Amino acid sequence: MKNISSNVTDELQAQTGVKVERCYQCGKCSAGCVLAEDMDYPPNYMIHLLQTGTKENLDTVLKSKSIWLCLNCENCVGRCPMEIDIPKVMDFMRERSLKENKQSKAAKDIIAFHRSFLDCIKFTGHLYEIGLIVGFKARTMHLWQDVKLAPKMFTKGKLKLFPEMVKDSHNIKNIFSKTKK
Amino acid sequence: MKIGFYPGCSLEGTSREYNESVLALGNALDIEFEEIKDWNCCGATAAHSVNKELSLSLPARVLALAERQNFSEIVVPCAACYNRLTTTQYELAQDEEKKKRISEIIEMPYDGSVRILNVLQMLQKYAVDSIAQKVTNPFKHSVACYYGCLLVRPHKILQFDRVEDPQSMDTLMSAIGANTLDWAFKTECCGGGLSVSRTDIVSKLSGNLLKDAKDRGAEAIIVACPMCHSNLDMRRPEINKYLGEDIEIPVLYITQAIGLALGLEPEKLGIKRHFVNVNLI
Amino acid sequence: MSKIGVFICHCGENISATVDCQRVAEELSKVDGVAYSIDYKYMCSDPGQTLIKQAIKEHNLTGVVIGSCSPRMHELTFRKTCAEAGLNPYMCEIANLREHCSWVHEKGEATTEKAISLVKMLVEKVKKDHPLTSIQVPITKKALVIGGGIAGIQASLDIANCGHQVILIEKDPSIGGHMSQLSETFPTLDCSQCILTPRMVEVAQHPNITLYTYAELDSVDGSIGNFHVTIRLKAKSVDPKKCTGCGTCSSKCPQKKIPSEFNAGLGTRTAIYVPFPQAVPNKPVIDKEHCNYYQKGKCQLCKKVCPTDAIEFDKPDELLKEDVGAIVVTTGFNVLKTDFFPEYGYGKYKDVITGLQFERLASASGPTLGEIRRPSDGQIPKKIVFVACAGSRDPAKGIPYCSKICCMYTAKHAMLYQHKVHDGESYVFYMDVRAGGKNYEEFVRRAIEEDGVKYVRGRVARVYEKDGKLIVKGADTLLGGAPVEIEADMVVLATAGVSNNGAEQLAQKMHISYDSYKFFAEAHPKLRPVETNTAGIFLAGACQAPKDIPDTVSGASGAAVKVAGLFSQSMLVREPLIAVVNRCAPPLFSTCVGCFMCETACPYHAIEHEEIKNRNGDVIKTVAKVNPGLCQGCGTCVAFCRSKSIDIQGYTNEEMYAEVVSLLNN
Amino acid sequence: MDNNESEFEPKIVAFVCNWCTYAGADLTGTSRIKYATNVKIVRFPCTGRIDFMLLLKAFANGADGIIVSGCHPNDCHYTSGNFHARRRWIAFRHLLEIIGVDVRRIRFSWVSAAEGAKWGDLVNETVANIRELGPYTEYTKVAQYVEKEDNNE
Ligand SMILES: Cc1cc2nc3c(=O)[nH]c(=O)nc-3n(C[C@H](O)[C@H](O)[C@H](O)COP(=O)(O)OP(=O)(O)OC[C@H]3O[C@@H](n4cnc5c(N)ncnc54)[C@H](O)[C@@H]3O)c2cc1C
Ligand SMILES: Cc1cc2nc3c(=O)[nH]c(=O)nc-3n(C[C@H](O)[C@H](O)[C@H](O)COP(=O)(O)OP(=O)(O)OC[C@H]3O[C@@H](n4cnc5c(N)ncnc54)[C@H](O)[C@@H]3O)c2cc1C
Ligand code: SF4
Ligand code: SF4
Ligand code: SF4
Ligand code: SF4
Ligand code: SF4
Ligand code: SF4
Ligand code: SF4
Ligand code: SF4
Repeated sequence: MKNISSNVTDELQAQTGVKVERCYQCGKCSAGCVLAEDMDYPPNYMIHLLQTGTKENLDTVLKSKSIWLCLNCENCVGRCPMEIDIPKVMDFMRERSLKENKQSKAAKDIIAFHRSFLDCIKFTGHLYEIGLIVGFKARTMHLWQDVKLAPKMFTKGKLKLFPEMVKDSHNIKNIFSKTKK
Repeated sequence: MKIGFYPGCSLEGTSREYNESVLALGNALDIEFEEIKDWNCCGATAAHSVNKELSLSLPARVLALAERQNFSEIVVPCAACYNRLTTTQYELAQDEEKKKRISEIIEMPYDGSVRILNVLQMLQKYAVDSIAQKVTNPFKHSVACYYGCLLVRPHKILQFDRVEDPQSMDTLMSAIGANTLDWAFKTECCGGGLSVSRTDIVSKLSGNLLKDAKDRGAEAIIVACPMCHSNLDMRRPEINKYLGEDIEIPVLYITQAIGLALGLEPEKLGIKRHFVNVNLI
Repeated sequence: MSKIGVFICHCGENISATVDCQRVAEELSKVDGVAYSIDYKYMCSDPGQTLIKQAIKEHNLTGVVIGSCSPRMHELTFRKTCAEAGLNPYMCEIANLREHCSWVHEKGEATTEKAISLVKMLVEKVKKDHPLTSIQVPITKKALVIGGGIAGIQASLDIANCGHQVILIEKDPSIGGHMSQLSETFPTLDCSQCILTPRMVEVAQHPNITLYTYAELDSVDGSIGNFHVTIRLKAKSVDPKKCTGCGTCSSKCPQKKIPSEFNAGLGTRTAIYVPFPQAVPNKPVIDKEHCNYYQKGKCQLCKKVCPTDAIEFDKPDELLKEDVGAIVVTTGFNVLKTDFFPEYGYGKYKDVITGLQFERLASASGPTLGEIRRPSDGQIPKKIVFVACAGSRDPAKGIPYCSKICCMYTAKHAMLYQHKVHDGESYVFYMDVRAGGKNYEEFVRRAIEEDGVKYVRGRVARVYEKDGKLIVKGADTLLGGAPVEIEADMVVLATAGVSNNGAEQLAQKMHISYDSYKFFAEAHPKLRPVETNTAGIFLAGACQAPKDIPDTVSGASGAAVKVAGLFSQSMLVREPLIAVVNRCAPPLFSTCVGCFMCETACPYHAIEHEEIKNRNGDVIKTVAKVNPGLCQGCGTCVAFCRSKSIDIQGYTNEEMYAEVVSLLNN
Repeated sequence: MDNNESEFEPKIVAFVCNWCTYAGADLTGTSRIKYATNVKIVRFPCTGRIDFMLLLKAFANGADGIIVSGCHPNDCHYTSGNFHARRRWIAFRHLLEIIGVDVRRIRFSWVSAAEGAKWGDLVNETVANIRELGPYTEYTKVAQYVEKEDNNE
């Protein structure tokens, strides 16, 4: 077993304040996580992978579905005796996974959705559902998904044809460019 | 008395009826709202899923704008926005460095002094004592109050209600005559932001909670979050398919339920905009 | 003028191999005030000691310095030698030439030089030394034991059997503590009542024990050997001398729905009550908070029916003053209630119970006569889940420690359940099984292997009720964290053992220390486990930390021996190396300015206030005074006193300066 | 050590508590671990007893360095004496700076009764460090301060 450039857990701690060593593997997080069954590795398992400190296991985490499925519902950290902020770890690992281009194939749609969402905000400053859906479809090629929803939403007045725009769009674009990694 | 108002994106689109009912109720209770000028999206789940700094900057801009308008208090009806804004405020309060950096990114001074209220807190603060007297049509139904995850967690940051088995919505609903049920999924997640990308998961999670509410005799589910609402309402066909049964329990925003009890026009509360027919009136 | 004798020991060759002992003695003889200086092969041998004694007598020595091994080895020996020759033993100092010199340096000039300066240093010190006499404190040979659980019972009996008087006070109406509530006890499964009740009776009948139940400590002052305590005897409203314990009153009392503390809330009792059938004393008290007469001024039914007219409503609490020589604190512990746990329903579900409640269900004297029946509907649970570490090992809940007893009692509970409900299924959710103890691991294995208890390694995240079942959501971490859901009929939480309410106030009253969890702190965790930092106050049992019965009882006997040891002396003799506040002639009386910095610094609360009065009795000045019974001689106060008014005998400023100056000017 | 004639032999006084460090130094002896002869031990009941005027007196009388050592935190024989010593040290540091004593000349340490080897190392390290700092020459300044304080009494 090779050691992780142990600076990944150090970095995790520096950026999120989460010290994975504190987890004593009680499993309470997984016991309460609504998605544990759908994940490839339940939350306590993810933390344990990081605790081992090996490069292989870090990669397993970065390539996992789990990091993309996690809903940040905070059930786990809310009950964790050691107050391990798993959602923060998930955020960190998602960011890292994209950076290293290791994201799970199974998470393609989820990532596409996040990207479309952010694009949408970047250009309008607001969420614009039609833009979001169009973007999402273009990215995933799920062209027919939710087609039935749209007309009904429209008649219920839930879809706008034109996006609201933040007036200071310059400001929003700057925020995006300054936070871009 | 004027309170700052941050509708957030959902209230402009998918959850127009939430916006309508908050405003209508505010009107009936003499709460005056003023919208934050030129607000932007809080970034929701997407931003913090993929970019930490962005996820702090977007809410910080909103808070900075509120400060610019001298609001001491703002109401944020959307639970997701409320959670993002409060978390951002908390995180920046913990870390001067970060605060400086974010202020630089958003190109605005940011202090972090605005008090952020969700709708339940607003009602608790301004209406809970007087509401019972104003009721004209008691809401005589058995309801399951559904808080979802974003209103109560993380408790350390939000400091709102009890984490498990919260009570604030139940208290308000009891005040307008409802029979609030003790059920098991008050704060379990509905599937949140996976609505579009993993509809299967949303169907399952929302389905499980809907089923529990039904089993315990709920006639309506009361929510205070647009995401919960759209998952439970708009995704009903998928949910019912997952459950293999047809559940037709309507989902109401707390502001709609209270509005109805106070005798406001259903029309004005946006009741018609729901996918699942509200058959209680 | 000082006449100092210097004695340099060779220790065979231990010292002389590297230090030129003869030269040391020679050099020292030249020092001012040294009247006699000699080296010798073995100073501690009989001839060596005789040599010292003779020199003291012949040369009228006023002080002695011995250059030898560490004072930790022979200081006492040589002090005794001096005393035998008529020299005050505290006029004898030891220079450490062996451990701090000959053994740690090579042979050579520098080593001998160092030896010379070490001896010179102590010569300068001994010149400043004052004769001291050891402190003698009289001892009141009577002990106070606070808390009548098994710890207090054992300690009382042990002390009483040594022939000393004991006062045992218990805040509840009966002694017995938690052990009286237990069904059967691990690791032997013998019946708790059966082994405890005889001892309770023995306490009540022992001629050397005075038992006060319904009594609490009001205040303490004084110090080891001579504590003055005030005990509050809470009004029982029943005259124990007249009462025969017939029970008529309780059977007639209209207040019948009060949750019984003894049954951990699972049964009820009346307002006039005896907590349990084997109670000692077996006479009722009236619980004023629930009594109709005390609350509403009407009823007195009990008084009407009592055949001996024992009810006395209007008697106030009494305060009793006693002098005791030692105190043993055995106030035990408590367990968290189920309402402490949000994730398990905030105490909302009737069939989620604590381990202590399970003890009552399993006990033949309990509300179900020993049948395991669930509280909600009296059904026998067919599936039962035990949750270990409930609240313990949970920093987020403020209890990071392990409660130590729950692994064992959970195994016991599961085992008892399987013995009583043959077709039942039991699950234990655990994180680790801590079964360190004689026959403990074997006991747990028996539960698993022979009684079929299923152990699942994981913590339970949530319990909720649905359709009369309790849905328990756990995970199996040995399967990677796979979620496990059990539909149980009853859930038993092994809730954390915590300190008693009011433990902090009690500790403050007695000036004993407590840890951050408000358990009382021992003087040393390993070597003084039943002593506190306050001399004369001892500890035993679960008031120190959650403990099982074997540990509790051995601690109690240990504390009893400490008390008996203290009482075996006619006078308490203590080393005089303690602090004193100076005194001088009027009008100053003392340079002490009464700032009491020393008082805040002293870890032993040994500083008292002394009022200096003039002839008319007016207070002219308040100064510090050291209680010699409490002072341990640490010297912390000395460093704190800005006016240099407090000093420590044997380590005075003058003595220490003399040492330092001498060391550096050689 | 080279027996370099011109090598500076610092005078170092060690203020140690009776229960831990004194016993630890005894153990160094019993284990026959060798160390430099420069350090001489003065025994105190507890580091809490050590009044910092004593340290100043030591400097005033020509000490080149000082060691203060007692029980580890939480092991103090008198529960909290060593904490008090630590706390006072903070205030004392400022005083040292004012009267011009290089704080590196004072070495604080914890040596338990079981740490014989640690005591040996501590002595050797301190001797080496003080040797590097050179002789302490400004003691008249400290002496003046000490005298002033003594007269204030
Ligand atoms: C559920 C459960 C099961 C257990 N099973 C076992 C087992 O099978 N085997 C085993 O070895 N151990 C078992 N134990 C542990 C056992 O109960 C304890 O070891 C034992 O009770 C400790 O005795 P104690 O006297 O120190 O404290 P306690 O039993 O708590 O007694 C303390 C006494 O002091 C009194 N008191 C408290 N404060 C004051 C005050 N201020 N003034 C006067 N009186 C006061 C109390 O009223 C009480 O009577 C179990 C514990 C629990 C909770
Ligand atoms: C590796 C290890 C690490 C440990 N670490 C710790 C620790 O960190 N903290 C802690 O609290 N505890 C620790 N312990 C436990 C600790 O050593 C014991 O608790 C302690 O030594 C027990 O003391 P004792 O006097 O009962 O027995 P022992 O230390 O075994 O002493 C018994 C004595 O009796 C003598 N003896 C035996 N038979 C006879 C006979 N027939 N006649 C005359 N004399 C006899 C023996 O020679 C011996 O001197 C550790 C133990 C081990 C093995
Ligand atoms: S609940 Fe916390 S401590 Fe337990 S396994 Fe999960 S992260 Fe680790
Ligand atoms: S935050 Fe993520 S890991 Fe934690 S319980 Fe929710 S979904 Fe599971
Ligand atoms: S007094 Fe100490 S140094 Fe001298 S012979 Fe005895 S043991 Fe050795
Ligand atoms: S009726 Fe009287 S004698 Fe009988 S138990 Fe009650 S108080 Fe005692
Ligand atoms: S007076 Fe009180 S104790 Fe007596 S019978 Fe009435 S309620 Fe019971
Ligand atoms: S004794 Fe066992 S159950 Fe109790 S806290 Fe310790 S590990 Fe947990
Ligand atoms: S002895 Fe010193 S510290 Fe104590 S009160 Fe007197 S002057 Fe103050
Ligand atoms: S020497 Fe220690 S115990 Fe004695 S009075 Fe001073 S500080 Fe207190």
